[in-house]
Amino acid sequence: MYDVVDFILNTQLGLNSPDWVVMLISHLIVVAILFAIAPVQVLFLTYYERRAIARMQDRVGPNRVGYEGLLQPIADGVKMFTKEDIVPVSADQRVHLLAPIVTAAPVMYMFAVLPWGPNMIAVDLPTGLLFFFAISSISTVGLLMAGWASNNKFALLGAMRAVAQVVSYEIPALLSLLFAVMLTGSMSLMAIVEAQSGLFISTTDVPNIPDLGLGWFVFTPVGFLAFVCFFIAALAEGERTPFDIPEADSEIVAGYMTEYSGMKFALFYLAQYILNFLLCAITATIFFGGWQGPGIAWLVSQSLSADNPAGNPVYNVLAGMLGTFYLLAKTYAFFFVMVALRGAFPRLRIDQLMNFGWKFLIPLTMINILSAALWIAITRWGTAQGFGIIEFAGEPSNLVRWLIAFAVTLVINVAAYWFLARLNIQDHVARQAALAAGGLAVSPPRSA
Amino acid sequence: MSNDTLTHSLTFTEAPAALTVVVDPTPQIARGSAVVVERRRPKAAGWSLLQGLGVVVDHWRKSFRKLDDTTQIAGTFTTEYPEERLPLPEAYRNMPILLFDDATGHELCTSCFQCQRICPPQVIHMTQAKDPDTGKPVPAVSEFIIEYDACMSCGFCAEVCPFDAIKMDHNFELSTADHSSLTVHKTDLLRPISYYQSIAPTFWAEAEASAYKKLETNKKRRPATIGIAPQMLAQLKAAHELRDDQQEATMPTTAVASAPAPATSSAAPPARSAALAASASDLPTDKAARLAAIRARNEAKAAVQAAPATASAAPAASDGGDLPTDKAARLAAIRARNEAKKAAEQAAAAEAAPTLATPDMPPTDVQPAASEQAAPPAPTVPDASLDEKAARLAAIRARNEAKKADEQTAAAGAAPTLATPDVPPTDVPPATSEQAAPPAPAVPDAPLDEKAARLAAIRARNAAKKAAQAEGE
Amino acid sequence: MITTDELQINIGPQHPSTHGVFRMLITVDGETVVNLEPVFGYLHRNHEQLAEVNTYLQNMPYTDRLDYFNSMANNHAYALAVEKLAGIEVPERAEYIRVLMVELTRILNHAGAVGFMINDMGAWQTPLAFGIREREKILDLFELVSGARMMCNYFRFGGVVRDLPDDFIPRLKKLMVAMPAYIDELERLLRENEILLARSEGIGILPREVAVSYGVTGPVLRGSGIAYDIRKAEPYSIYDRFDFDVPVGSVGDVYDRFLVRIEEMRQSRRILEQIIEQLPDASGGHINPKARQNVRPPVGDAYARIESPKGELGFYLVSDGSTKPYRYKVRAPSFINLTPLGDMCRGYKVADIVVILGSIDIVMGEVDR
Amino acid sequence: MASTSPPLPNARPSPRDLLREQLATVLPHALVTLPDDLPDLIRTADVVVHADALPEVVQFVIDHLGYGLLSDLAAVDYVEHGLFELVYRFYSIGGGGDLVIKVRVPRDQPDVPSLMAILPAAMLHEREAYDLFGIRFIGHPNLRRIYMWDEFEGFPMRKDFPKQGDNYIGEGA
Repeated sequence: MYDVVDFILNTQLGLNSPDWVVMLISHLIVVAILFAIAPVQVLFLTYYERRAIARMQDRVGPNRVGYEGLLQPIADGVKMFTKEDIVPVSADQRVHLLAPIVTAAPVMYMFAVLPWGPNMIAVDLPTGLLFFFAISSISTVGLLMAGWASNNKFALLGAMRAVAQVVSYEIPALLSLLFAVMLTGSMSLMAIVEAQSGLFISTTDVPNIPDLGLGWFVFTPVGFLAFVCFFIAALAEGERTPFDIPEADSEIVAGYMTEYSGMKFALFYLAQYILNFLLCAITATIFFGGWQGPGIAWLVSQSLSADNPAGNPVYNVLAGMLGTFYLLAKTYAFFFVMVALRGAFPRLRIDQLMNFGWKFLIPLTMINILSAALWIAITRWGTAQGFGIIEFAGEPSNLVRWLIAFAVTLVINVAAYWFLARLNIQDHVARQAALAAGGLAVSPPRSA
Repeated sequence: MSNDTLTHSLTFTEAPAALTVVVDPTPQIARGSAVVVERRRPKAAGWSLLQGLGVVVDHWRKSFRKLDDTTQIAGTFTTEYPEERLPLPEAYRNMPILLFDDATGHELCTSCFQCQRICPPQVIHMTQAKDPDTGKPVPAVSEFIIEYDACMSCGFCAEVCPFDAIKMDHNFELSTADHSSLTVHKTDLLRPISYYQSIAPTFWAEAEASAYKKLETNKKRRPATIGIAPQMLAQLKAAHELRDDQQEATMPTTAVASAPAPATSSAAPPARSAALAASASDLPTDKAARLAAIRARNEAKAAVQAAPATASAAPAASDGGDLPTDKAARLAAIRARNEAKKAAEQAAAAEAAPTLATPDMPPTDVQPAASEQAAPPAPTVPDASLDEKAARLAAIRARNEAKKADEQTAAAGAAPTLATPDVPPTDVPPATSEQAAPPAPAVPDAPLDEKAARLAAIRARNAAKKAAQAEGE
Repeated sequence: MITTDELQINIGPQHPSTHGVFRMLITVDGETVVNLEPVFGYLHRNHEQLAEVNTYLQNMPYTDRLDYFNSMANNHAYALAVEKLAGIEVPERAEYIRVLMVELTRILNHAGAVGFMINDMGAWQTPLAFGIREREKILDLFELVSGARMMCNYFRFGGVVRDLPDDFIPRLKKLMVAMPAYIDELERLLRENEILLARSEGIGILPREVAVSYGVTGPVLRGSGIAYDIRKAEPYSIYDRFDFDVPVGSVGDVYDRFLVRIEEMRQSRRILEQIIEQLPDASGGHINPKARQNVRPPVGDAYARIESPKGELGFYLVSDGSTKPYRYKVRAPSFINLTPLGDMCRGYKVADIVVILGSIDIVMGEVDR
Repeated sequence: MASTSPPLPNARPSPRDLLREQLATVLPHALVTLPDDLPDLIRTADVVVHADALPEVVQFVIDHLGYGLLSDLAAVDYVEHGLFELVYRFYSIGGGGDLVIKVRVPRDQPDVPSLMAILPAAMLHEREAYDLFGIRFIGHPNLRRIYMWDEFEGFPMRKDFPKQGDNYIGEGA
């Protein structure tokens, strides 16, 4: 955006504005755009989810308001906003009011570090990844406030569950993302996306392959395992089935949202869907190349930038549009998976969730970090670091190193998955065996 | 025996010895066996989850086609109700209705009280007709009431009826905001046999012979006393006159002339007619509407002539005669509303109170308000058989307008009388000049009190005339 | 050491997963249930008292409203009781039609019960939606024969209201094609599902001896490993003419009850196949006995029971020789199956109790009567 | 896993006769001998036992006859004859017909020992009979109202309970 604003102000209009003016204007534009699209995204997501899940259940879904029900979320929104705001008498009034705000505001900040397209990012923080998760955990405070302030047992139970769950699952989420930081050497999300150019093989690993924007991390064993772990953790963070335990309607009604209505409830809802959207987007960004895709590299090379002053700003816009399209397409694809999960599975119990997180996911991500280190060692390190053994057959190409790394990490990761899954299931099976042996066995029908 | 009995739970150590003594613990399973269900585990961790995901995604994929074939289990099966409807089977039962013969209008019911006796929630009430000459009960029913709101649709009444006079209707769209309208009287229960034949052809074919035979026997036995469906009365009479006077030009004029005037004739049927008995009742309703319109227009004219101060004359639905009934009704209602609005506007200055009549009332229930100036009597609207809702809506709106007018005229001490839909007010106070008249209370069970309503209507009309005359002077 | 306190929570009477207006007063320590006490009566309407002022036939539509999922089964049990009391014979064809209807009822009940249970586990309605879809097809058939989808009021003393319409059997045959596909798909979706296994295996165990001493019946008893099916144990109507198996569980947990219900759907389908085969040969007779509107049974009492989809449904009638029952008692399976609820839930998590309740499969119309 | 069994010949004597026969030898004091001139309505062919002896009889029925499934407990109010009848219905999980044990208690003092110690299945049955008929089950740990609310007065299924009016909203009964 900076480039475009700079081009319009200084080059076209010849205003010779100072740098900070350009920066300010471009940031304001971006912020305005982001704050405009976030709620619209939520509206569309709710519609999208309801239609998709209805189809999975052989139903039609909302199709009455507007063309094919597209205006349904608007109608829902109007309903929400015009509802009476009910605050229980016994509630802590101020905390009750603050809770939805504390929950909803941080998720909006998270947009700041999300790269939408080449050079399209509000703030390209060097610690973007850390910022993203640091900010998202502030929401948790809001949930606890809501549960506590409501003075309702269900709300309190829900809030406790939510906090326990979100805090626990931040660990595997971050651990699974560490590999990307290790591979790219940067926490900037833009850098991570840019590292995923290439064709099934990242150009950072093998520089000389054609750049089709498909060098996604998910195509490596390390990246794939990290993707699976991260997506599961993201489901738990975003309170999606099968981890929608804090708001398990069949058990604790609506969890921490039980005593909320109207606008405040809508804020929780909004926060949750924005969070889900962002989690899907971040999954796409880190594992599926974000805005990377075929055609981006060419458009970027044609566009105007500091390196290429002869470029055409039209290509900047085109690259941005295509990048945004890719990102949104990937995001919605992930959201579809979330919806399908919601359609297919029951939810886990809170203790099972904790078991799963601490006993399965965290060890798995730890092993994955080991794999990531091996990956880096094999693809990049030479004789000086003691990895000359790879080059026993003369000078191996980068591709061969890549293939060796692929095979090694694949073996490690599959073995780790198999081992941990077995360990966890064994516990369950042992109990099962005890049940069967514990005097409860059926006496087969005795013949006369 | 202590509270321990409640908490012993799974540590129930002393299991009752029932399982071990004398009798074999497993039942004799003849022609089959006890199968222990197999508890399976997934082949690989996570595999079953993907399998489950596959099922829903498969359904999602297949749901883009619509399937009506019940052998399939995927694809959208939704019937989008108001537009699409499932065919109702013949046996479908909703609420009971009474049948009458299409040709002669004879009711099949002989008031044998079988249905009243069997009805589990006791919602059927009937009164046996009496011979007007001798006072003896005759096999016909003079009033038949079913409380639809408490009916449980069990269908016993239709099952036990020996004369096939009571049958179960297929119309399930009975929801209404007006609770009292769910106490349904004979007039609204009656449907022609042809209607029942159209919804349940084979059922009627089975019953037809015996039903007609019994009807004929009954007619033969007591020729004069079999009840005639009120819907048919006007038609029969019209047909009779047509036979008498073949030269008479058109049917409508004949009808208007000869149709029993609802307001004055004691034999008049209420203009309400059941929605589905359209085939038989269209004509009378139409006529009644036209008649009402003409009357209303006349009244309005009189009022206008008498009171030029109220500039707005009420051109009643005079041209409604050419339109279908429902349209006319709606038109009339809309006009009434407009009139009311205008009146309301003028009321502030002229202190005139508008009066309104509403769709479901007998057409002549015009109640001019007592005030110094005569307000234009609004056209009355007969029951629109097809578009009742629209008409009612308009009426409600009209009423609201009138209320507004009421508020504006309250200072002047003019009290308009308001009628609610469906309920003809039974008690319209005589108009008194320069004195506030109390608003007429709407009586919920007014339909029972038709006479009073009519009386009130007549009185109201007289009052209006008087007021008009006073204004003229 | 942090001191903790127990928390008392009312689940219900307005709660998404209490299957109606049912209340469970639970005491929890953290998430673990320490005590549970069921509280009934929110839907009580003194059904039995009402029945004493109605004639025998007038009670028939009221039995529809007991377990409103299985009106046909309720009708059957009541008709059997009155027939036993008054000594009324039922023509063979009518018997076949009755069994046909009750087995269809069983399928639709289990389709719903499984769906609701998975819903309580937190699935977002998909298994339930699939179940409802099949249920709708069966309800269409009920509407075809009886005129109503749920409140069928189809059985009469000594027969049924009317014979099957011509297009009933063809439509039933179509349904028979869809049914195994539905059950297979449900199994593919859920049977090995690890989340379902985690949530249901070892949850709410009811050991077989305890199950008997608590008097539970139906799929709950069979899930505990006792092959007690009234259709086999004391065959009524014409159940002795059909080949079918009795599925039993081996552990007695929620998972076993789930599996038993799925298998029972298969077995019901087997019975339906045999009915379709044998129905044309059944001797007709007067299957619609219009004359028996006023049954006047001799003085005495009678108890008749059937294997309703939820368990043993029995009607105990005492006649004083008039047209109205002197005493009318419903032995409601949903109600009695709730007896061990408190013990089954003790020690499990809050999330489990709704699943255990779902696995018992109650309908409040029957529990509270 | 499945095993089949051939159908059994159903040659057992009727449970009712078996019970009467055995009770006569084992617990002769438990059996009630009914007079022959009872009115039709309360004449019964089933085994009637003394209320006090009920737990013993039930224990005997469970242990020695194998009827361990308490299926039903119906209370009947014979208001004209001044007694409540409790109909305990047992089944055997081995199949076959029912075994009925009847207990008759006077209406003015309807006390029956609870079966809770022997059969927890009686829990809800007894609460129901208490709620609707006011029969007191001595020894039931939790004998409270089950359908009616706790403050309710009277027992609605008794024949002499007023069928119209409502004490609670001021319509005199």
